[in-house]
Amino acid sequence: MSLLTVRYLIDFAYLLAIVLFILALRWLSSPATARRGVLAGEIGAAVAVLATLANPQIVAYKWILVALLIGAIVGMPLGLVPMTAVPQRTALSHAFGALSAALIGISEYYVREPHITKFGMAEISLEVIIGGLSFTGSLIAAGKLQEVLPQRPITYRGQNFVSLSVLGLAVILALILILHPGDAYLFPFVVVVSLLFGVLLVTPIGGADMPTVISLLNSYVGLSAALLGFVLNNKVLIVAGALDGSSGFILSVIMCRAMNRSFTNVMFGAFGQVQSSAAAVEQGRTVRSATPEDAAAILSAASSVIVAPGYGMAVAQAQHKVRELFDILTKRGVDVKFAIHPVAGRMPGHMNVLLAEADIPYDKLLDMDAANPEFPHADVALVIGANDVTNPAARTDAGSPIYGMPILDVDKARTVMVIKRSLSPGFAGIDNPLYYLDKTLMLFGDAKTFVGDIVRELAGGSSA
Amino acid sequence: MSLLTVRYLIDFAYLLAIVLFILALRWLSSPATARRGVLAGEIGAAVAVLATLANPQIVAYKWILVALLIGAIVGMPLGLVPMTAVPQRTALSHAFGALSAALIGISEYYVREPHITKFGMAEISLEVIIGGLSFTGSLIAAGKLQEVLPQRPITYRGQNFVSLSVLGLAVILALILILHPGDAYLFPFVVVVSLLFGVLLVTPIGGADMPTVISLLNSYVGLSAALLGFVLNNKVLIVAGALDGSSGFILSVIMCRAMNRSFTNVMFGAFGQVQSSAAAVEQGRTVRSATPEDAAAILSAASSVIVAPGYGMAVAQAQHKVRELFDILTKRGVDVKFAIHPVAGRMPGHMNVLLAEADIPYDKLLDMDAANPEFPHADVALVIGANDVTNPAARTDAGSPIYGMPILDVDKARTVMVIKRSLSPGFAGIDNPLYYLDKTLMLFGDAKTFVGDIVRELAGGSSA
Amino acid sequence: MPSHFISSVYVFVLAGFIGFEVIKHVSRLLHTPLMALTNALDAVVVVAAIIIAGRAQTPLSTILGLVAVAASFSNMVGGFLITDRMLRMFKLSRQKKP
Amino acid sequence: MPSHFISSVYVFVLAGFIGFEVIKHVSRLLHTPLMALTNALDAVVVVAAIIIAGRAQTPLSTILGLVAVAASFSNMVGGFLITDRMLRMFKLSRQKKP
Ligand SMILES: NC(=O)c1ccc[n+]([C@@H]2O[C@H](COP(=O)([O-])OP(=O)(O)OC[C@H]3O[C@@H](n4cnc5c(N)ncnc54)[C@H](OP(=O)(O)O)[C@@H]3O)[C@@H](O)[C@H]2O)c1
Ligand SMILES: NC(=O)c1ccc[n+]([C@@H]2O[C@H](COP(=O)([O-])OP(=O)(O)OC[C@H]3O[C@@H](n4cnc5c(N)ncnc54)[C@H](OP(=O)(O)O)[C@@H]3O)[C@@H](O)[C@H]2O)c1
Repeated sequence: MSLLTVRYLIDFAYLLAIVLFILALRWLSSPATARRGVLAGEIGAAVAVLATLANPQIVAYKWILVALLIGAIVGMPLGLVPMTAVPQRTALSHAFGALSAALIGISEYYVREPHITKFGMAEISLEVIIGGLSFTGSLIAAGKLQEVLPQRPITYRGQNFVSLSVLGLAVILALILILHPGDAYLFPFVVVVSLLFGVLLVTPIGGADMPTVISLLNSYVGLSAALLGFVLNNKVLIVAGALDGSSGFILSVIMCRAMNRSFTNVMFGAFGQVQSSAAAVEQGRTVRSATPEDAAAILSAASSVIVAPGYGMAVAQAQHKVRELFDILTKRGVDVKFAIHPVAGRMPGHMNVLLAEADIPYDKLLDMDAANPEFPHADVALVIGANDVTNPAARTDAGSPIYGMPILDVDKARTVMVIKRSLSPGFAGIDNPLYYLDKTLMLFGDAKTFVGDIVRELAGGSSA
Repeated sequence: MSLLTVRYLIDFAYLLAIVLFILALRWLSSPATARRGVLAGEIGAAVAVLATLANPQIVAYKWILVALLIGAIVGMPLGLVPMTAVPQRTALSHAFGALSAALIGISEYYVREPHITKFGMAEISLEVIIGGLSFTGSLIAAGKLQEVLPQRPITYRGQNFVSLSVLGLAVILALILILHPGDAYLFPFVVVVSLLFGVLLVTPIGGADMPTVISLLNSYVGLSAALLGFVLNNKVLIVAGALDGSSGFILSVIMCRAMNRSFTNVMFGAFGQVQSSAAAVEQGRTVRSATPEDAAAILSAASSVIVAPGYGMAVAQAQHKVRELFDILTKRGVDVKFAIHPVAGRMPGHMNVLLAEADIPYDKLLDMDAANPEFPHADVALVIGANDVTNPAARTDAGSPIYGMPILDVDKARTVMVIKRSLSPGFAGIDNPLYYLDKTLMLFGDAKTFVGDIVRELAGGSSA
Repeated sequence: MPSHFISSVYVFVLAGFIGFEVIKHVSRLLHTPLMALTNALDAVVVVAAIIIAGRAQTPLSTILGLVAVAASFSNMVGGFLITDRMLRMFKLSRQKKP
Repeated sequence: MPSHFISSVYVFVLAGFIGFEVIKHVSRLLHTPLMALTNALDAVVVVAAIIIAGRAQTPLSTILGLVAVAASFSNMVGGFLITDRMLRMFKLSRQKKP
């Protein structure tokens, strides 16, 4: 086969991979076809990798196979983490993706230098800056989510100024390089400064804001892959990068909308975003609390129950106990459904994955728009470790930081029961008037323990 | 400006045009944004044309301006035809599009010949064959729809064989040319034979099947534009052609599904598709007929009416009278809605355009899936010139040619009234058991006259 | 195979995907305007016709090119015109009597 | 500007449109698997890493390339694995007890 024929075959293999990647995402449109989508993605990736190995430019196969093997060995455990560790796993894999994109850009620079064109230098600098900042930014995000780093936002005076100056420095260095591609000694500084900027960008942001940050980093990583495709004239990188980039972008827009926070605010790194400390709980208001026995009695008397899970369920890893509760109530003829707020938990779709893990059928999971009309007909709304996403202040209190955020209408149900450990606020740091309603019963305790107690009670003290 | 810069600017202008074209189609997703879509398309087209005029290859401006002027003069009246002439106008404009694509391919051939590569020859031949057959095919379709040509399918023995032989001949000639691009004398034969094939392809097909044929021709015209983009390395042609091609393809799939006919059947030209002649109307069955006075009485006693319009309303141009009926009934507090079957009439969306023309608000138009659950609650289903799309035989009679076609459930309404001129069948040529139901009243007459009579009756004999 | 062929194939395949996704979500109400609009967009072959005619390479190519310019430009003008006319007719109940 | 730049831009823009159209229609239920899957797809940068490492042009480029191969391939393996694990968990009521 002539070299040209091989090149054409590789190009067509890449096209096939692209088509399979697009189909993979299309098939995620419903859980019924989603696994087929993964298969399509896998085949596409295999086609792309095999076609690349056929590239006649490649001479050093042995080490590549070793590197692939190491990648597989590292990747396996990262594919087998428990569901509760998915947020930090995602951040970590963004870091790997960004690292790889940045390293390729760096090595391409040193291969071409000093015969690099201005245009090529511009592409590579942009690619390396975005790759570099995404790498360190994702590492910091992973550290915060894994609670290796402090979760609270770390802020100081003049922070915006410092961060922006660092970014400016990276850009200026890159511009000098573009004008004088010979000044190779500047290139390491571009790399280091963009790494530094990634740290400065993410450190000030609170741990609970990490999901939005991760999605944005996702879209940066996609962008850097696409830029790499421009540098190397490789269309499969451009397409995969564009798909990844738009996915991250859309998810962050969805999150921002669901939190009613401005997108530009997050887009520009949510600089200096300071967590408002817990609002003073108004005095003189009382809450009614209840025991697992009371809760069990109310639940078994209900004919329809809607469960509104939140971050607390994830933290407590209560999903399996919730499944037991679902089973026992369903067996008694109670209609049990789940209402999933788009930003419940700490990443998009968080609750869905946890509940699916616990074997709760997905047709019982309603998204917010489907669930809200159901609450007025429900006997009990059972809130498990959710707070902000059920806060009626979002509807009425124009002064509240979450004013305008769409919420789950749990307060429309006949009775509301809330499982959490205390009256302390959630992510947004604000008081929740829901707890002081006459129809609300507070069930104080850890979500896993409390749900377990209810289940034991319902089973007549005999089970678990 | 250097030539290279001009080329880049033109390329970016084309990219802008492409983006605007895509947005134009996206905004057709709802009537509220659709006009913005047209504007985007217009701007995109203007950008593409202006950018092309800036192409330094162009030397003969004067004649181009004359040709553009002629195009505008011809195009204006074609943009101003009455809504009832839209099907034939569409076919005619496909003919123009195909003509233009074929002519460009032909002229490119003569410019390049004899130094044409095999690959270029293959692209051009394919382009010219598809363009040529679409040109004559669309002309025949337009002729049938305008009733210049006989509408009934014209068939003869061995027709499939003859048509396929002609196509085969065109392909063989093209193959010879590809292998020996010097044999220029063969090229005119390729052109003529593909024109002939277009005639043979469409002539045998009945007039009522034209909408599907037009949609398919639409997708062929798109394909030939895209091929032209390959020949001339022009990406805006490739994208516009691909968009047009997929649109035609999807519409024909939708029509085929809604008629429960196989797609391959149409895809391969519906060769020899013979119209089954009117089935013998079973003897001994009786129908009840009624006068405009009876109909007016029944309608004014109803509290909800669903109108099911069909091809007969279009033929009779009854839509304005139907609007008067809608107005007068609505004023009397009757809830009037319209149920639109996807293949009612003679082109996709035909009924919607006619009713919109008559100023009926589009939120009163329900598509089949939305309308069918409503029929059981309706007092009156008023069928106006529709036949096949209301035929209950499609549900029950496995022997019927339309068995399995989804229909409007007009027979679920309390009373059914059908306006048509006789008991004769519709497009599919089969008897309609709906007319013999006890709950059905036949209102024999021309749709426009009969609806007008009902309106006059309802207005107390004083109006119109 | 010319060097631009493969990138043309990429563009064609991607545009085809976009076509399918976008057209699938066009409102059923608007299928007739859709046919008219795609017609008008497809008339962008006028661009190729202008180049062919404008290069003035041979009398034949110029004449064929000019006919193609007129034919496709008439589609462009007529197509946008009729699409807009149709769409202007679609009104909501509350817009009906202003 | 290299000659392939403009066609790369076309591909990027079209792929971006496809991304938006397709992602918009991903089921809300599956947003976490979506993040994992796009991660795995994006790991196709391994292709570029293999070329960089495999050309063996300088020791530096080879070493950086090899690290990139390992980093991105671990994403590919881990990403597909976890996506499939997650999706296997999603079951309908009637599938629950087979
Ligand atoms: N999902 C996303 O993609 C995303 C992205 C960005 C931001 N956010 C933000 O995250 C928040 C999500 O709302 P949310 O209602 O799910 O969570 P939340 O408002 O943060 O509230 C979680 C509640 O769970 C309780 N909790 C913690 N540990 C618990 C345990 N072991 N057992 C029982 N309860 C426990 C806490 O109360 P106690 O301390 O009293 O127990 C806390 O009030 C929103 O403000 C949203 O804007 C989400
Ligand atoms: N829309 C599309 O895109 C498309 C595409 C391909 C095929 N088709 C086919 O077209 C058919 C459409 O169904 P359809 O129910 O709309 O039409 P139809 O089944 O063809 O019936 C039309 C009826 O209108 C009556 N009619 C004709 N002129 C009339 C007048 N002046 N006043 C009153 N009534 C008049 C005729 O009965 P009288 O002679 O007794 O008056 C006829 O039975 C389907 O079979 C469909 O498969 C449609």
